[in-house]
Amino acid sequence: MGLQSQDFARISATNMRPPDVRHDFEVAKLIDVSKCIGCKACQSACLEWNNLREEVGFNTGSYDNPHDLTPNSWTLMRFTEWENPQSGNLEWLIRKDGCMHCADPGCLKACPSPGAIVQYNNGIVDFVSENCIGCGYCVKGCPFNIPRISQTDHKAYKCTLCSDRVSVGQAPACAKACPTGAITFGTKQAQLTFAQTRVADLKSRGFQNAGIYDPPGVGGTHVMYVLHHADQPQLYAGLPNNPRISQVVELWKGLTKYAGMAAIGFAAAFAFVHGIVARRNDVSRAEDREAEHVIDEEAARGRQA
Amino acid sequence: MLHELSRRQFMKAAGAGIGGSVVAALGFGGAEEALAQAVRPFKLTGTTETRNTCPYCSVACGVIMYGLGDGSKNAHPAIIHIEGDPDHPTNRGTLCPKGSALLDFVHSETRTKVPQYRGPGEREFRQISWGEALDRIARLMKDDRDKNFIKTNQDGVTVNRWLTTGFLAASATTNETAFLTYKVVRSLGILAFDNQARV
Amino acid sequence: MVVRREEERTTVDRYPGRVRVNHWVTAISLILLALSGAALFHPSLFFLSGLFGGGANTRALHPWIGVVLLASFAILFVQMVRYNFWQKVDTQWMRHIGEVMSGHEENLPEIGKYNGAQKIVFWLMTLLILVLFGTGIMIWYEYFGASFTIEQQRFGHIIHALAAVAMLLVVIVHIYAGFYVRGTMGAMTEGKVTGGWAFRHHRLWLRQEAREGVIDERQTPPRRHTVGPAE
Amino acid sequence: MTNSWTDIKNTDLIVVMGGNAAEAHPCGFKWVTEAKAQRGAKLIVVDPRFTRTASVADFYAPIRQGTDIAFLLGVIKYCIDNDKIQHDYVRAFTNAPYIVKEGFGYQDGLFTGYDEAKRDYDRSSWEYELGPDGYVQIDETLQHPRCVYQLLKKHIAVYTPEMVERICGTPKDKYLTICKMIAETSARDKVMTSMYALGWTQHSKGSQNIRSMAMLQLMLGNIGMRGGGMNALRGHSNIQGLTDIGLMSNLIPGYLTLGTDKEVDFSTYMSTRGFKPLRPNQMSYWQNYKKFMVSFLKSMWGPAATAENDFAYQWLPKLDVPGYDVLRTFELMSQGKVNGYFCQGFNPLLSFPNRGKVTASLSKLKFLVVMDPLQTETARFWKDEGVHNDVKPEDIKTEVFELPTSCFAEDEGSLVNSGRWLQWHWPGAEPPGEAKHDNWIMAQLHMRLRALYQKEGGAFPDPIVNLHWPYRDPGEPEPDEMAKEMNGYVVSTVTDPVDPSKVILEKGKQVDTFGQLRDDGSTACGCWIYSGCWTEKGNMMARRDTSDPGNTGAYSNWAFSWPANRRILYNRASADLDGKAWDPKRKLIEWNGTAWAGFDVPDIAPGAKPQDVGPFIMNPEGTARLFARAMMKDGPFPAHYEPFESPVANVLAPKIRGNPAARIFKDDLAALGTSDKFPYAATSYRLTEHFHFWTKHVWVNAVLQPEFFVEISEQLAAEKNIQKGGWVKVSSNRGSVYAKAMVTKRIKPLICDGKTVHIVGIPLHWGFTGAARKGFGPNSLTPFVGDANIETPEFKAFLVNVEPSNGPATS
Repeated sequence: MGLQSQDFARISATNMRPPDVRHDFEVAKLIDVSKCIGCKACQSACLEWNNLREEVGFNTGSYDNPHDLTPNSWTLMRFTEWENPQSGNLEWLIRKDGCMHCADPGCLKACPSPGAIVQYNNGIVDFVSENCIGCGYCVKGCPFNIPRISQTDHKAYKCTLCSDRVSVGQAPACAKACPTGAITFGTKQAQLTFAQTRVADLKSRGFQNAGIYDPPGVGGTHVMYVLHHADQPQLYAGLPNNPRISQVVELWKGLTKYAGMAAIGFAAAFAFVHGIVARRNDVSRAEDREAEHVIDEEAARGRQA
Repeated sequence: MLHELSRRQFMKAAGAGIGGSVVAALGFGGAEEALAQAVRPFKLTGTTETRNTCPYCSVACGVIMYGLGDGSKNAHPAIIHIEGDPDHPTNRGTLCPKGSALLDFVHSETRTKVPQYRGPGEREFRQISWGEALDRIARLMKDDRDKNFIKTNQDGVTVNRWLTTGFLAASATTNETAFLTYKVVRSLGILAFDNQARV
Repeated sequence: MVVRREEERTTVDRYPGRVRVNHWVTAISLILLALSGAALFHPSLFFLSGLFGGGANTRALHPWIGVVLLASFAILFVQMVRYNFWQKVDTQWMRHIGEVMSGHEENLPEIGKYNGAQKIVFWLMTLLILVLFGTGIMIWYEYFGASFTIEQQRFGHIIHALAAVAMLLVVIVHIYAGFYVRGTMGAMTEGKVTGGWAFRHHRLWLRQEAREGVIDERQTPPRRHTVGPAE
Repeated sequence: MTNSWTDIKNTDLIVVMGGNAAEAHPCGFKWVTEAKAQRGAKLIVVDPRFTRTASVADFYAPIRQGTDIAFLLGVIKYCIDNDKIQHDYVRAFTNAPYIVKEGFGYQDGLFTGYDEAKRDYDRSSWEYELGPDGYVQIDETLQHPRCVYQLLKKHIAVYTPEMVERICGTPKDKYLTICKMIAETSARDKVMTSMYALGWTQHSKGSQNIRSMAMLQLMLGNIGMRGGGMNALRGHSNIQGLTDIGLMSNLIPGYLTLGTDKEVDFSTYMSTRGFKPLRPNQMSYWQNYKKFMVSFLKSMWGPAATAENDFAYQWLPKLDVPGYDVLRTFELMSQGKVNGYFCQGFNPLLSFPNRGKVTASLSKLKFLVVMDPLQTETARFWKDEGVHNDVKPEDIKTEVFELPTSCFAEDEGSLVNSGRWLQWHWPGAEPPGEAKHDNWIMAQLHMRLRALYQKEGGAFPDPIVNLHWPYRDPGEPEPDEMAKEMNGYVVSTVTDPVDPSKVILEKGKQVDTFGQLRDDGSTACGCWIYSGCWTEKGNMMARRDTSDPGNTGAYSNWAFSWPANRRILYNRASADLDGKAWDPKRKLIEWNGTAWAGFDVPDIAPGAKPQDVGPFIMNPEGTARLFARAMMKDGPFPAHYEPFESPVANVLAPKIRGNPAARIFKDDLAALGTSDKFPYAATSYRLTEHFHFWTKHVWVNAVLQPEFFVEISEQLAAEKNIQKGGWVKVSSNRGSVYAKAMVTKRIKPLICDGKTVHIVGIPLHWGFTGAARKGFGPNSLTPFVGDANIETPEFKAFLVNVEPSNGPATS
């Protein structure tokens, strides 16, 4: 895989762990939902930077346009109108949805194609279209329902955290565009520190349960949220409370894989050995002769009938 | 002046160069490497930067337009990307959903590209030359002005107004265009003169 | 007229051409499915996708081969099911399976066209193919990705994987039996077995076939001696 | 804006009312989120809808559209009643102590001097009482019953919290919370900023909406302060510039005004523009009016403008009516009195009220010329687009020209943002196809007309053939040439009267500031307030220095800000009577004993002593006006009037419909609807995904908000059995539209005067050209009536009915 293999922390469907020797800064995007005005500049900037376009859709009585993530729309504002039972106030919770760039990526775990999904040392989880076979396993692996398979080229697509911009030292397009600074980009460490100040500000404004969303179930993420109601993430258009890779997927990609291989190997080996050591199960001359008698006898019976 | 080289732009140009070399160092440069495909090559390296102002609202965010070509004679400039200007004190590089999509405005399929004319009762436009269009318009204007120009009112006061033709100016044009428009329109005595500030 | 007396030997017709064709279509599908499936199942076997022109093609072909398998096996099922109903004698026979594995069949009860083990293989394959096809549909993302919830698909995946392993085990048994019990392969290649083979492994079946009648194809003596219920 | 976008970061309290900053100006709104994050500022949003601005607000309260004056006067009353005003500021910097003439009064919703037939006031009684010295009589104690302060107290007494709730539908407790938060900023070290836009202007009393808040800001001492001020967010990128340069019926660049029929000659014209100070020592800056006017005339007609011909004053048209605003023009057009019309980057078919009337009027034109970079609906008003533009082309005899123009990316020049910054930009490509720059088109038209008049003669050719046209390429003047014209230049050398050898101004040089302009024709200046934008030092608008001494947010070396590169207007008012900053943390300029100095260009003569000279130098009073005198058509004080189409009667003056001084034409009055047939209170607005009718031509934005919809409450939806995302038909007395229904919790029915009022929200971005789905605009429904002072149409408050429908297909 050449020199750059040293820049990978993880590579899909490979037994050899990448050397992971280059110690890069872990980067992170912080989405401060309390600052977000749902203007969709991030969606716009994403489409423009990645030279992607979407079908012009319809209005279905909501502000979510397009209505879901697609192979072209890698990020999406999800709008939720919620009446806070405590304060009685209406809250318009607007969450920018997209790849969370998990430290322990379920998509990568599920992927059967070597090198189709990689994780760089800086934490970015990237799809390598050239190696993608379009099986859709990543969709099952992802705890956030993010990857989308193109019906045109049958490859999986999702936010790259603008790996092309980051590789030349620039912030992702959405983070740069965000008018209110709800999306910021930096090293994960710095972002966490900054997020604390935001949480403090929110608490001072009466959001007692304000907090950071950096779910440990997936080893933390490289896209984090600041939420006014960190105790109820599901309020924000169903953000998982405690996301983790599905047990079923773990089992499928874990035990099953090895046990299955073992069973088959054992069976084959047994047959081989048996074939060598066991007494031949063959027809003897005697049995050939007895067969003739049986045939005559039965044929005769047949005639009398 | 097509574009001016500002401090940041210089840095930026250099930055792109460094960026490029960084990519190579990381090994994302070699196309022969399967995984090199993982990272898309930075698409702005070597483009020409031009500073402009977002034409939409009056926050007037600074934008940088990235143009095809290096300005050499045979390279026809074309805008391939537009992004916020980090130097601009107001937007500091950010852009709203409209500003972020300015590229599609510049290249909109429904931009006007040729002069068109529609005659009385006709169902469709047809293309005409600039010469025809302007001659015809000037003629229509003069005939109407000569016919309906009011030099003095009933009391014999000089009023020099032309009320039968009106002009709506665009509050998205530059001050310079606005002033030129003002001179031309007022010199004709037009009073039905307005712009979006009214609505 | 299925028992033939030939110059050198006596043979019994076991499988007509149409059955053999079906069997081999099924067999080849199974092998291709095993290879392509394995490529997607374990990274170490991903190289097998090379046989199908790369990962993407493997992903695209595998389910279609599955469809072929289902079709051909369905016909095979119709052709064979009537010989595969379980009988008491099969149970007795199964008790002596150890002797079979060690090459002794002297003390086995006389059995018909199929023995217990063969019937078990038949029914297992039927069941597993149905399971594999069902779960296969659930995880056939290109066409059915939208028809099942992600959670359902996750279960589809694991069940498909487990069923596939089971299937491979059955297939290994089946193929090995074919090799180990000498003279068996002929049944699926030329379609006939020797009288001795029939006598040793499926005596009851041999009796039935013989009762149907015997064709004497020997050239000498020249007089034609035909036998049969006609007379 | 009195301040600037970047200055908003200095505030303690942001009140967004009559606007929706987050959606309409997201990048400017950044400075609100900065103020919140950096200094714990609070954000209040008052709006009929829970907008995206409200989604990040600390406090939101609903209000019925068109009742802002009642709300704001109520807040002023609260501040006075609770002694929460900045007393020193009010006493010294406003006209609160000024005594008003005997005979001024207000009763039953009318001020003295109303003429019902004319729908207009005789405003002579709305004036100060002048003393023998010719100056206004004042009472520093504010006790005189006829002083402005007492008159104001009396005028607003009726706006109690209960009355406000009754009129506005704003729950009393929420309202009082807001009053309390606002009142806090009366402290010297607390400021509030007001961010407003078309939510206040697009009413039949728009100007008074804004005055109400301005008065409140003055009472709180927040004008002239960092982080304070009245901040009009404004619409288009250069709407400020086009207003500055006077592309309006009655204007001359720099807010000079055209003469009227009464002003028969230049001296008469100037006599009404004397602007003699009304208090001792005041600057009354308009005393320089003649210098600006003469210099403007010189820039128009150059050598042809001479002292002998009054600098060609007569070549300018004179007004027989207050102005030929668009409503009047389309009224005349509908009567067949207009033959030719130009739309330069303007789409009236969707922008002007009562689309039916607009279509009918355009159909009466002989010719229509549209100059636009995009294919507008207006250029196709004659095209049969089925339900989306239901016309018969064969019946429309108008000749239509569509001239392709360049867009921003291909243009060079300057734009003025709402903070009055003139910013230069450069072109990055050539216009597509045969498209041309507007400059080329306007020059080509002028050259052709000039040639025709020279050849054929005709009606009064002088102003055309003599138009000053000193451009390098007369066929296509370059932006820098016009920029230099607007800045002003010296026509003939000016020497020191005492020592003629000393040259003060050298012929041909650019002036540095409007201070150098002369009224004798020795200087020319296209737009005096822009003086300093392109001096001998070069193009000041192209400056890109990002330094910001004192971190004030002024960025004084970035581009150029009119006037005189001043970043905060009235900044003298940021210091107390002795010239010391009210709030040391917010020092802007201070009196150092001999001169004013600080972070910004002083908005006062550098040597003007703080005790003597008032901070509001453009007013002859030297102070700000709580009492507007005769300068507002509809009253020296704001007063609550219902919209012309309102679900409830005016509880203060039930007989009065709308703003009594607003002009409305006969047919349009007849076309108004009533709440029995059209029970719901509708309002129109922009969405953040779109910009007017431009971005529907932009693929990405069409994706982000693809289709026309209206917003209604869950209650109304239930009442009318309307499904989320289903089709509805919305109709007013003037027309109807089909839209998808956005059923939302963000709009709630209000209780006004005991009656349930349902709000219907109608965004305005759809038409029948472009990438987005075909749709309609609110202007198919809106009434043809404008503000009493500036004729801005009442787009924000009108009546509609809403019914479930099967959509346009079935119509």
